[in-house]
Amino acid sequence: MPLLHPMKLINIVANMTLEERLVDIAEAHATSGYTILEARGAGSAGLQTGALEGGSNILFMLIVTEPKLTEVMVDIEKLMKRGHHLACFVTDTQVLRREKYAD
Amino acid sequence: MPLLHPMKLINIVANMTLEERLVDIAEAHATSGYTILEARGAGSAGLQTGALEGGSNILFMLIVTEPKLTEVMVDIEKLMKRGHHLACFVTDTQVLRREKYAD
Amino acid sequence: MPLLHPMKLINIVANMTLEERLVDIAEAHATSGYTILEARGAGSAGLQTGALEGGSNILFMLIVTEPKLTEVMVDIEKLMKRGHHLACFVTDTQVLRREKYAD
Amino acid sequence: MDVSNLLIPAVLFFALGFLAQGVKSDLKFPPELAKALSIYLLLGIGLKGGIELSHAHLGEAIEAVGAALFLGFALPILAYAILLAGRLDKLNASAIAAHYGSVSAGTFLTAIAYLNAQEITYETYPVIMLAIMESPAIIVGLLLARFSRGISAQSEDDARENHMGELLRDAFTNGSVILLFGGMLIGYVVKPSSLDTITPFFSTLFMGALSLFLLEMGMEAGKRIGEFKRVGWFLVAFGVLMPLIGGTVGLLVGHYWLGFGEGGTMLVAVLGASASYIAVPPAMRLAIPEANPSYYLTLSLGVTFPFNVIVGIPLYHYFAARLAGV
Amino acid sequence: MDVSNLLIPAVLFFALGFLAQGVKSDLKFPPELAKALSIYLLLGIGLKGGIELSHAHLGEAIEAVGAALFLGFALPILAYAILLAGRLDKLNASAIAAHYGSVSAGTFLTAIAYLNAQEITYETYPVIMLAIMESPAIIVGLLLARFSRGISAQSEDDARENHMGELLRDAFTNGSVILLFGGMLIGYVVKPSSLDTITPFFSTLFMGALSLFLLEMGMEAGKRIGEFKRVGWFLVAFGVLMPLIGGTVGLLVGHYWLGFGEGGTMLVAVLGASASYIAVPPAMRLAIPEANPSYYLTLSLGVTFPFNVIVGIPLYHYFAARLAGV
Amino acid sequence: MDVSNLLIPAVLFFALGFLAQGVKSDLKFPPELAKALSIYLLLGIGLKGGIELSHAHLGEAIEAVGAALFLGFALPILAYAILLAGRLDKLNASAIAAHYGSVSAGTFLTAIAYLNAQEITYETYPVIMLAIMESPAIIVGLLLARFSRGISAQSEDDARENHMGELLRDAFTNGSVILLFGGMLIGYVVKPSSLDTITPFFSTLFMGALSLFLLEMGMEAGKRIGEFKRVGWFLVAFGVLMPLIGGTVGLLVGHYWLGFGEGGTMLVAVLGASASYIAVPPAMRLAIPEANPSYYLTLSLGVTFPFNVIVGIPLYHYFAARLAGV
Ligand SMILES: Nc1ncnc2c1ncn2[C@@H]1O[C@H](COP(=O)(O)O)[C@@H](O)[C@H]1O
Ligand SMILES: Nc1ncnc2c1ncn2[C@@H]1O[C@H](COP(=O)(O)O)[C@@H](O)[C@H]1O
Ligand SMILES: Nc1ncnc2c1ncn2[C@@H]1O[C@H](COP(=O)(O)O)[C@@H](O)[C@H]1O
Ligand code: NA
Ligand code: NA
Ligand code: NA
Repeated sequence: MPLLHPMKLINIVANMTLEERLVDIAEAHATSGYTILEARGAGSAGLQTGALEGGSNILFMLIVTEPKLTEVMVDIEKLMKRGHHLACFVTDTQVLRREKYAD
Repeated sequence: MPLLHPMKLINIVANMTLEERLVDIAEAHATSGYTILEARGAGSAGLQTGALEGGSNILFMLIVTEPKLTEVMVDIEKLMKRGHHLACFVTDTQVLRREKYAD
Repeated sequence: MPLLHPMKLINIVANMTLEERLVDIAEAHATSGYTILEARGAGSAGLQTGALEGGSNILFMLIVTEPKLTEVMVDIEKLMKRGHHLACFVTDTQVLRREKYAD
Repeated sequence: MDVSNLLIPAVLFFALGFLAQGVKSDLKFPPELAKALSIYLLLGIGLKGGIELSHAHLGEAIEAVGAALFLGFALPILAYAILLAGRLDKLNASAIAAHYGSVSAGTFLTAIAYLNAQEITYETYPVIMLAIMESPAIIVGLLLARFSRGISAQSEDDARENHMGELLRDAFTNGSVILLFGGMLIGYVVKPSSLDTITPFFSTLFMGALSLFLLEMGMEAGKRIGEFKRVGWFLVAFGVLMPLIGGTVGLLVGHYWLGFGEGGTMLVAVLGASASYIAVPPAMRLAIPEANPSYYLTLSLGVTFPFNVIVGIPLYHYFAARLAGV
Repeated sequence: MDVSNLLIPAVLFFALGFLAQGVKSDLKFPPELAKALSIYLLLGIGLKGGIELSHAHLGEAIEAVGAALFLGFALPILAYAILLAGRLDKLNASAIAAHYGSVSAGTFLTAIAYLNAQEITYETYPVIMLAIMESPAIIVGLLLARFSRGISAQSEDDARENHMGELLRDAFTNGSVILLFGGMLIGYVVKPSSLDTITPFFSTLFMGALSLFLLEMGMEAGKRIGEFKRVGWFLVAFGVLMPLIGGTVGLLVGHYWLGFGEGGTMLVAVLGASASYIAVPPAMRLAIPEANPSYYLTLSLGVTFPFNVIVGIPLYHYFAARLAGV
Repeated sequence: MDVSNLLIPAVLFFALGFLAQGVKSDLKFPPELAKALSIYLLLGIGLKGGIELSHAHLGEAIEAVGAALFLGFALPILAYAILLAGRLDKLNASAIAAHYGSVSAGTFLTAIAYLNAQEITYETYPVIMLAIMESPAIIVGLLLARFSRGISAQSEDDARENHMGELLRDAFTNGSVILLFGGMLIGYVVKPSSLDTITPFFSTLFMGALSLFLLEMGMEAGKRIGEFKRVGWFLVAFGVLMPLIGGTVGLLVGHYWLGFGEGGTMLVAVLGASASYIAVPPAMRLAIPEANPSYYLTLSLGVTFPFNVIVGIPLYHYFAARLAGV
């Protein structure tokens, strides 16, 4: 089997207005890329039906190495401290082609 | 690094008509929220191209504590027993801000 | 609690033109199904804003048993060797109803 | 039966989508576009129906509603009997039967385009019948399934799913029903000068939007061919046989009961012959979860829909014309 | 106040969506359809405004812009004071206030449809005022929040979020502002014969597309009723009170300051009374993240919007007519 | 070259989108809306082409098709040679070359809007040429890549990817080709009275829908500026140079070979100058996966498209007019 390498998958569910900030964070830490999906839902910020920009979520996914995880978490934590409503959860994952993902 | 806390991420892929039932389950167990993404696919219920309501999936995501996982699984199992076609898979995850997620 | 069974969740983020190839791989290995979500993002292949087919991603999800994981990884690795740009990451997961997922 | 009559945009767009799938084109439609178009089309039919209703003769309208109810209740029972005779299990039979008692707006509108192209006039009551026929078949499907499951199955867990009131409510608050009847009501109560402001959107564009929708449905139909083996040849044969039966019943109802002419009779035949793929599948997902959606979607979308568009419409027209003595 | 005046497509489609939600219909709209429609509608209003502007009398236009700025700055301050008086925390008060200083294009367009249906003429300046009023309220919201947070809170981390230049830029490059002003500029500079090529799309279809949008917004409004308990009854009451206050201010401005007739005065009242649910919520998400979006979305979309469409519009019209002595 | 000629909706909407991106507006388009619009526009062009074809003079049409094939085969080879001279690797060169041999429907339609605004007539054959030119360039790209890889690379794994029949099939069943040719066929075979039913949708709305599409494409172009550094300045320069070369070839072909007037010659220049960003990128994704999509998308969408819309179109028009002796 092709080798799989352990990495961290960061998932953030937030209002779509936060997209640029999240992309900035990814770029600031020179990750190899990022993935965005349109989402809906509900949480402490209320119903997010997806029909209006103010009520639409995205799921932002970022695969990073363990050391980068720490850096990114610090930035996400800052966003939350400022009051932004978001759910952030991190999962262990294994990638094909370790070299694709910046150290 | 900001602390990460272990939680369970429940993923359910089902026809979009099941959305209200899944939201009801989330609310019945007083989870802090839920996330929904539009999906397509194929499975035992055939091709789900997403073009028609009868052939469109959603991916329903629910972050819960370990004790709540059990309760929710019982309800999902009931849906499946009634015959509903769905894929349910649970992943270990770690969240930022434990207090956001109801016990 | 209803029993949960360990499985592997394969995630592939790739340009939407690769969809048919990925579905072929899933069918070639007789998986019980597959799930597709529309995605955007950025990576070594540049910006994927989702507005044009040449710049749109999908997230392809495949739940398989451990032995099938190996087979599928070989096929994905082939795609990558041919030059296709994609991110592939595998996560441990646990499913409800083991029997739904082909061996 | 002049094949050149099929050279109308609606049919050709459908065929284009079907062929694109056949040659494995990478043509893709955004999934949400089909949903947006079906919302638009249902509202548009509803509005048209409401406007017609406001000009309609009450007695004739009631007659047409009666005939629609008859078709909506009788056809699924007929379909159910045939399916059981073919040894299909009762729950799948119930779910499939419901689809054939209901109607396909796409097929109906293609038939209208077909008549328009040949400048054949038609009664307007079938539009109203179309709206009426959404619900009864769903109810029959529910009743058949309830009957199939037997009383023993009514465990406590099933409370919500099987509570009859709940199920009836679902049949009448179905999204498609809301759009059709809501549109109808608006078309009925709003005075013409006010309606004129939305006519360019809902009426002038209608046939073009329908073409785009049919292109997409052609692709959807094409994709289901791969599922034929899975559903089995008995069911595929049923998907061709049942529209012929439903169409025949429709022809008889249109001509003898309702006294319609060539165009109207043909439209009633199409109502009888067509099977739902928008309104009924989600309803059956909830009401008869035990049934396999692959069966009913493949049949209504992959077999009966293309059959009606290519073969059925000219066929029903041929017989409607003979009945009408044209 | 003749209720039958409300039997226009815009209002009825809104009511249909609201009712569909009320009867728990499974009717669903693709989320992207609402977004596409709002882009279309904002561009369409902008273009219309630009065309009006190119025919406008400069002095009157400047007067109208002045009144719009006044409303956009004064109303949020008024709203803020009321909310503080009701003991709401300052940051939530700032965010909510911004919504009420801005406007709801959906409500405004419904008012236009209402006037058209009754063949009441109106001044065209309110369209320009609508575009102007997007930004000031956002700025006031920012200033109120900045003031509420106090200087102590200005930690280094907050640099970007609180840099005033950045925030002002956001207020003027807001997506809705770009669409409205961009459309306005295009409508203003393009010569009529060139504009004619896009008129069928942006103008002829406009009222129909609005109806579809309002159907969806009716559903959105209906979904927010479930959040009333969460936001509390004081805020729900504010959502009814504030449009009455804003409407009154608008009536006075329209009649006494701008000297508009029955139609124009009513439209200015609607500008004052309505609360934004397209442009301002995303702006507040970024500028006042501490505020709870559930509060402002529920109020503007779930309370004030339906109130204005059903009760407010005929009410403001009634008073505008009295003021105009009609 | 009168700049005021650029004050047409198509160009201004494009510029608006581009500027919105420049000022970092948070304006967002639902991704599916762009895809829906491009499906609509391709079908609309196809239908228009088919109607033109049904009125066309056979000899002239064949001549135009011949010229289109020439451009489609010759331009990518030229582009490939230039890119290799600039030391780009062969596979990226092949993929980029294919884009420049094909055409951009958005640019072509903007050119049509430009001519309409100035009431300049034009031959209708370029519409047919547009449809023809989708496939040859893809085929040339495939052949160049195959040649670049050399025979050694043909491992077993590559069987499917490199099977020539498969690749040719892909070139002709490409989604855009299906929409253009399908539309063309329908426009050709359907009789005018039947086509009239879909004209309001596909033709009356066309220029408005194009404007919306261009607004979105302006934003897309603006987003790619950030990628300039990544693709390198040689390629960016190529993105400006190649349209000038292609435009010159197009001018010569239009004037001397096809004998077109001012309008037609300019349109052939635009066919030569423009680079595909709808049809060819997905084709190259599959056929030349080794190439970097960031290169070809940035060039065609971020450099050549804005260059053609703002500078190229008036430039080609200027020379077309001189050639035509206007
Ligand atoms: N327990 C949860 N499970 C899944 N998604 C959640 C959960 N809590 C919040 N979310 C998502 O995160 C978004 C932001 O959450 P909140 O900050 O609580 O408003 C919500 O709109 C949901 O989509
Ligand atoms: N092995 C699998 N991997 C990923 N998704 C699956 C798998 N099996 C089923 N699904 C998804 O779950 C949905 C419901 O599955 P089913 O109940 O088998 O029809 C399908 O439409 C797929 O989207
Ligand atoms: N580090 C990452 N985290 C999340 N998604 C990624 C990452 N790298 C790449 N991707 C996604 O995978 C797609 C293909 O990646 P690439 O092959 O690098 O172009 C990108 O468009 C992204 O959506
Ligand atoms: Na039927
Ligand atoms: Na206001
Ligand atoms: Na070209």
